Parts: sequence; C-alpha cells; structure tokens
Amino acid sequence: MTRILPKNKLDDCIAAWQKAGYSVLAPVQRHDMSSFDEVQKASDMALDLILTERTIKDHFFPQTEPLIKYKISKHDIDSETMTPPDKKRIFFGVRPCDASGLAIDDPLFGWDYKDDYWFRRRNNSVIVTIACAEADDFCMCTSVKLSPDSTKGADVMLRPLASGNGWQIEAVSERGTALLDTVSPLLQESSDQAAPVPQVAEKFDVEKVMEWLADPANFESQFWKDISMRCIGCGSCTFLCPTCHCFDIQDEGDTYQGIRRKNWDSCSFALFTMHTSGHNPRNAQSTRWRQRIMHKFNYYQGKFGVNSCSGCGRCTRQCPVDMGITETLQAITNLPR
Amino acid sequence: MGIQEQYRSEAAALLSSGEVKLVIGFGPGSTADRRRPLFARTPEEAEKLVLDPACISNLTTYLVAGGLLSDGKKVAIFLKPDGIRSLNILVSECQVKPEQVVIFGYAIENNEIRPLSGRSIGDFAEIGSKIRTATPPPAVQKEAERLEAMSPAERFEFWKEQFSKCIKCYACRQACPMCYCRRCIVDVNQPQWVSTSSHTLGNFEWNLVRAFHLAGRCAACGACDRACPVNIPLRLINYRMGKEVKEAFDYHAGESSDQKPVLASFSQDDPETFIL
Amino acid sequence: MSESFEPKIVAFVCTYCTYAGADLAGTSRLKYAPNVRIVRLPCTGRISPMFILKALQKGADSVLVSGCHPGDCHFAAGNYHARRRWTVFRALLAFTGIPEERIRFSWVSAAEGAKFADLINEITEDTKKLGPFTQYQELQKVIETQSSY
Amino acid sequence: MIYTPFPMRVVSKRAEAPGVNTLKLEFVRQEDHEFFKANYQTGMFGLYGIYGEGESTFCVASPETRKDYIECTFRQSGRVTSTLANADAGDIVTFRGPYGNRFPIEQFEGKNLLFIAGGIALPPTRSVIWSCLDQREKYKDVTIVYGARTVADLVYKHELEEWKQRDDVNLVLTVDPGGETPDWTDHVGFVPTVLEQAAPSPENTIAVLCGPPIMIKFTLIALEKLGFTAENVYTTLENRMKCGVGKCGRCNVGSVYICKEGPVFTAAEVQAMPQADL
Repeated sequence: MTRILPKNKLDDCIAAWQKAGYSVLAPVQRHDMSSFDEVQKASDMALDLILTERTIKDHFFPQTEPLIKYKISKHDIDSETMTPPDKKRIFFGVRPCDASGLAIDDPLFGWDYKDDYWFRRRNNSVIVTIACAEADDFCMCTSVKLSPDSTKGADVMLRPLASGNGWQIEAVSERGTALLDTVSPLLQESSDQAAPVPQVAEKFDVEKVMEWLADPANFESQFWKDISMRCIGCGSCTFLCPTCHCFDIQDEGDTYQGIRRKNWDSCSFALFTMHTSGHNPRNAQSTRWRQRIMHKFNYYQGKFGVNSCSGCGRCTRQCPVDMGITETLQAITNLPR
Repeated sequence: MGIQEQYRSEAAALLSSGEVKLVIGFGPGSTADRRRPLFARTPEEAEKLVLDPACISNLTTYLVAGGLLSDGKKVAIFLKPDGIRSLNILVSECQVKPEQVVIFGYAIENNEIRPLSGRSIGDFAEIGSKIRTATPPPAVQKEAERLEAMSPAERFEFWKEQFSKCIKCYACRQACPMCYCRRCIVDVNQPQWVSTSSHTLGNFEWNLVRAFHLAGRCAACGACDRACPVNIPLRLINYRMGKEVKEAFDYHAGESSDQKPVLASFSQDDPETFIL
Repeated sequence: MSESFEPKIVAFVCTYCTYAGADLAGTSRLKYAPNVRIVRLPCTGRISPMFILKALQKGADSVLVSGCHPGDCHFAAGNYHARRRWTVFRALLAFTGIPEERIRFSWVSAAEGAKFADLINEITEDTKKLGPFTQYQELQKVIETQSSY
Repeated sequence: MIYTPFPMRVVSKRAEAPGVNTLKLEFVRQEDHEFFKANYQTGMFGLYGIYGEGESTFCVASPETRKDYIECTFRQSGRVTSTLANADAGDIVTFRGPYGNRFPIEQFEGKNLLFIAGGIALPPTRSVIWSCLDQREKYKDVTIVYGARTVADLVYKHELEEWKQRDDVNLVLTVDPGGETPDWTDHVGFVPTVLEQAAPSPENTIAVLCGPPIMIKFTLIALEKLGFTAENVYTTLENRMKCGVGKCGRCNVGSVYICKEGPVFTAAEVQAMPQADL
C-alpha cells in the first residue's frame, strides 16, 4: 500500500495549498510556449508535456532581475537594494531533470558569497516532482547518471499510476513532509501500481568524456573547431538550460534614475569575455563552445563535485542548427583513444 | 542518378580539383527528420552530403560569418530559392563577391527535390524575378491579416504577450544572413540605445529595431522564426515589412543582385501621403 | 480625457528648415501650444527610429518629425531617405499596435513659421483628444517591480 | 545583498598620464569602512562603479598599511572608466569589495624584493611596494624596475621621484625606444632587456611582476635566465568581471576563477593554466 494523490483531488489540493498561503506554479501552455506559471486549477496545467520549453530556473534566477534602484541628484545618490518577494510557492509537476538543475546550481550560488536572490526563492519553494512517463529522442538524463524518476532536488515525489488516475505520492524532504501534511485528508492509501519508468538509452559515456576533457593536451584539440563549425553563436542553449547560471550586471535608466539589473548572459556570446581593450580571451566560437562543455563537465565537477548538466536535452531540442551537448559528448566518447 | 548523388559527386570534384575550399551543405541530423549544416573540406566528406525535402535551413548565414570569404577563395553552397534571394541581397550590399560562391540550387516542391540549373548567382535571375508574382505562404498572410483587422490596442496586447516571452538569446539575429553587422546595435553601449535586459519593454525595443533593420532586406527565408526558442511569430513582422516596401516602393527584396537597397536609395516620387 | 491633461510632445526637427521655421514662429510672436519640446538635429536623415521609440518610452504622448520640403534638403537628399524610412517605420509601429496618430511627420520650411505654429496647435489638440500614451509607461512600471514570485 | 556596493566619496583626482587618472576615495559610511579595514589585504581588487553606467574591475592601488582611503588608478577606455575619469572631488561613486586573494607578503619577510611593472600595471604593484616599504625593516633589498611606452605614460611620477631619492630603494626606470624625451636620463629599452642588464640576484629574492601579456611573457623568460624559479615570481591576472564573487561565470581561465582564486598567482600557477584561454 502506498499513498496516492488521485487526479480528481488535485483541484482540492491546489485550493488547500493556496489557503495555506502558497502560490502554485505548474507547467502551462500559453501564447505558443510552454513554461511554469501560476495556476488556479488542475485544468490550467499541461502535465502531459514531456518537458516544458522553458525551465523552472526562470523562477529562481529570472532572465532579468532588478538589484538596485538609484536616483542621482547633483551631489548625492540615493540607492535602494531591491530584494525578491518573500512569498511561498509550490512548483507542481517539475520533471526530475529540472529539479536536479536547481540542486546542481545551489553550491554555485552559495560558495563563499551567498546569492540571496537565489536562496530566498529557493527557501520559499517546494518542488513537487513528477516522474516521467515518456521520454523523447533528446532526453539524456541517464547519460549523466540521473534518471526519469530521480528525486534529486525534489521535496515531494509523484509517480504516475498505470491507471492514469493519479500519482503515488511521497515526501522526500522535510519541506515535502510539511507540504503533504497540509493536504493529508485528500490523499488515499492504495495498492495501484505506478506506470513503468520510460527507458532512456545512454547516449554517451560520461566517465570517458570527463577523462578526455581532463587531459590538458586536448584543450587545444582540432576537435573543438570541427564540432563547433556550425554554431551560430546564439544563446538559446544556455538560456534554456536548467543549470546555466552566467549573468551580466547592467545599469539601465536615464540621467537621473534607473535600475541596476542582473540579466542572463551566455558564454556563447563574443561580448561575454571581451575586454574593453578589444582583447578577447575566448575570441572564436570554438573556444566558447569548449568553455561551455569544459565548464559543465570538468570545471564544475572540480569545484562542486557534480557535473553541471541534468540531461534535459533542451540544448539539442531547441538548437537552430541541431548542435548540443549530446552530439559533442557522443563524439568525444567515440574519439579514438 | 538522383540529384543528391549528382551534387555529391560535383561537390567532391570541386573539392578535389581545389576550385572551392569548402562545400556548405546538409548532413544527417540528430533525429530522422532533422538535417544539420555540414561543412565538407575533402571529397570524402562530400560523400556525407544529404539533399532531401528536410533540408530547409538557409545556409547563406555562414557566408558572412567569421570572415569565411575574406581569403578570396571560393565556397560552394546548397541553396533553395530563398537562399538565392538572400545571396542576392548580400551581393547587392557588397558583403559577398558573387564570383566566390558556387551554388548548388534546389527547390522543394510537393515534398520532392528539384534541381535548379546554374552554378553562379547570375544564372538564377529567373528565381529572383519570380518573387514579383509569388504569393506569400497562406498561413502567414492569413495570420497577418487577422492582426491587421484588430484595433491597435488589441495588436499591442498581442505583441506584448509575444515579446514578453523573448529571452534575448539573439538566435533570430544569429540565424539571419542579413544580420552581419560586426557590432550589433544592442551590443553597443556608448550610448546603450537598446537595453540588454529582456523585460517586455526591452524586448519591444530589440524586436522593433531588428524588424526595422530588416525592412526591405528580408528574403522571408524564415530562419529567425524557426530559430526562436520561444516561438515568437517573427515571420509576421517580416511579412508586414516586406509588404510595405512592395506596396510603397514596388520593391522586392532579393529580386536581383544589383538592386539598390531600398532604404539606402530613394525616388523623388516616393509616396508621402502621411506627411503634413 | 480630463481637461487637465497637458500632452508632452517631442519634436525632432532638422536645423535648416523646421528649426528655423520654429524660430520664425517665435520671432513673429505667433502663439502656439507650449506642450512641445524641440530636439534639433542636423538633418531629418539623422533621425533614427530609435529616437522616436525612446521618446515614447520616456513619456512623450506624441512625436513630431519634421524637416525640409523635398528638394530643399541642405544635404541634397537627406529628407528623401528619411521619407522612405518613415514610411516603413510607420507601418512597423502600426503593426505592433502603437497608434499611428501619435507619430506625425511634416515638412516645414524656414519661411513657414505660421505652419509650424498651426501644426503644434493641431497636434496638441489631437493628442488631448487621444489622451496620454500609457502603453509603454505601463511596461516601464513592470520593469521597476520585482517579479511577483 | 552581495551585489550592493558601498557608496564612496571622491576625495581627490590626480591625472597620472594621458587618459590615466587616480581617484582617492573615502568611505561614506563607518560600517563599510570597518568592513574594508578588516578585510583588505594587498593584491585584492574591487568593482568601482558609478550608478547609471555600471561597474568596472581594477585593483586597489593603495597599500594594506594605509586603509583610511582607497586609491584606484585606471585608464579611461570604456563607459564606466570614462565617467569615473570625469568625477570630481565630492562626487559619489561606488565600490564593491575587496575581493580575491592577496600577495602573501608575510612570506616575503627577510627576503630581497624585486618589483617589475609595465605601463598601467604599476598600480597593483604599487600596493605591494608601499605595503612593504611601510614596514621597510622586515625586508632586505628592494629593487623596482618600471617601464612605460613613453615618459608621459609613466604613472605615479611623484612617487617614482620619492623612490629615486630613497637610498633603501633601487629604482630602475625605462621607456621604450622612441619614447624618451631629450632630458630623459634613465634607461631606454624594453623592460625584459633592462631587467637583464640590471641583473638582480635571484638569491633569496621574490619577484612581483605585473604588466601587459606580451611584457609578462618576455620578462618571465628574462627572469628564468637570471635564475628565478617560477614559484618565486608573483603576478596578477585580470579578466572581464561582472560579479567579482565567482558566480557570473566569465573570468575563469581554464578551471581557475580569477575573481576568487586570483587575481594573485605565482608564475608557476599561471604556467599551469591553459595558455589559450588567457
């Protein structure tokens, strides 16, 4: 016997959570795009999507975030630090890869200097993961040692029932337990079986890849030039990535007032590392693509003991020229040793 | 011999004779229905070239990227009619020397590949002139007309929703063969005309500026629209701009390689009904 | 709209004709609405569409763009080029839902002080009828607030 | 919040060379000053900014022995530095920091010190120089080799004069060939060449080297010839930075984040980095 959340109780669940002060965010399909947004009822949710086009990262590390509001007068400057709202929220129906992405980025935003813009939102959020029932050609969680039913980054884990009538529900963190307490009357005990987890084939050998990347002799390999020839240098792979976290800080306003903002930035852009002098340490697209792969599968591992990739496959799925991490790592796996 | 095989062997011959340094074509993609750009430098690599109705990208983008043609050597490229029109525009704007480009032309009709005869841009005058009588894709036209029938406030709402999705990844710009500026206006910071933040207002700025820069220069290849990861219907704006230059100035972008860029030229009789 | 609404109008004018025309309106003691802020530029050919967008963003309720009559451009053809640009830009603004009525274009020569005064009065009246331009300002407000979650 | 800077008041501005200025800044708020005093050590950097333009990264040019103020010296080149260069006494600018690591000057005690700097790279070196000169008794011989393209491009001219007068400092000045003025009496030649001629002994000596990449490259060769080991040569690196605290992801050279693990490295550490990424 396991506890289940019947599908027809989802509306009541949402109402109960809202009453407890939470905003509920779930996958939605709006204006020709799927993303996480606030919902009021179960029918607002697009839970059948394999994966939303946008990630939940958007709600922890927004694409543009005001940091400081300033007003400039003749000899004085007023500034006011802006902080994220202290608002409790539930992310319902997060895929395991997206939830893992949050857990992967936690150490980065926390090492030495704590980024409260991230952590305030993290601490106010409960992640309700739903294990995948389906995978597509681009999914690659198993290749990065995760799985379609991984609980990494989750507070509550749901497994869809084979009958399609609901989910097995299980709290996997204290925050998750507290959340389930608010809806315990709506949960039932049942012996319904969970639907089988989809088979996601391993597309590359990540150990082999990491070994190759760790060899300094390969840093200037012709491989990087060949593999990135067709990269057009846009930022779609980085902006849609659940773990990419690079940003820019920009002042925006007029002569007298404005806002200093933290905006997404991408290592794909030439301007990302360009010095004012014109010198650019990463002056070719191949060096920028190398940086992205090295950062994810070598540097990040060295700093935080984990690869900065959760295997969602969005980079390949959305790439205008059909590139992506999968192809590069497959090619590295298959390089003659 | 099918057209794919014929172009493969011609490409291989061009490479082995050294006439071209590179062939830009298509290869198999990561799934059965995807094709990806393929760069062949040797006759052996040319054997991997694929040509079928899934080859829809406009490869001209690569001609103006990274100083590819700056060494004066020749390059061969697979182009559909929209690609040929893009090339016409690039030539008319002095970005590409026509003698440096060998064209493998093809058209996709009823899900079949048809070869276009000719190898240099001059051989495709007919493709250019056909644009005068061509009808825009019905779906695009219909959607644009639906928008135009709206009140300005409704249209604003529509674009506000669409542009609010923009993440400023610049995939539209990078995929576009016409966006070859060494430094895009959004990357200029003294002064910073276009804000780099991707809030809705900044996204309006960016998308309007790009649309304006493309007015009369867009070959309607749809690269930006396909590249957009958040599905903003850029095709609609580009269609509307194309329609405007057509109606106001009888100008068809990409018609020939010696036409004058529409916004860099003028006629004394240009319409000015709106000027007081 | 309420009586008290005083529109802000930004006029981008070329220095050789319209600016001189505005000057003439002043020296001729012609009375015209004080709602206009004039930005003088060397030529209408210098007027980037960005100027218009920024003016609307920063609080203008209407924009006037004005220069020499065709054939009179100090730089021979600047206004011809500008005319083409405006045609296209107007279409773009209209298509993205920014009311065309708020962007006005005119030719005002150095001798047409009276035309300039009339034009400003007319635009001011029209804009009063249209009411304040709030579409962009609402977006501006969104920028200044933190995301709601 | 970690991206909120300290307001700073400009005390004075000094023109050093064409396009190069030094700003002396004091803290507006006592608590910010206390924080700085508790944390600043020579070699660290900060993000200097001006609201409305942004922030720009350069070193703290004042030594850790003088923490009443911050001095920064910068070349006017981009949006932020151009505005900073126009700041006047009394204006409010911002400072975020101090960030990064430091020169381990307590390990230099009892040793000879050799400072080598080129052009606008004297400021980071100057921070160490004064930190050591202010406790002169702890160190043995001090040699400073400084070169610039032209005489006009030499920065801190008044301090160069002061060091020249001191008999406990050996100052070697040079300008690139063609950059000398008729009354120039010091060396003419590139820093590596002049350094080789001066031939300081590597015995019990620490070298601190700052300059443009090309100068670093050839000076390292010269130092090696003189018998210095890469472990005894310290340098500082710089890259474009936005956050300064290891988050924004752009300043790394290979796996090394300049903002957190740097900016001070030994030549041995720099040599271990992927050279293509520098």
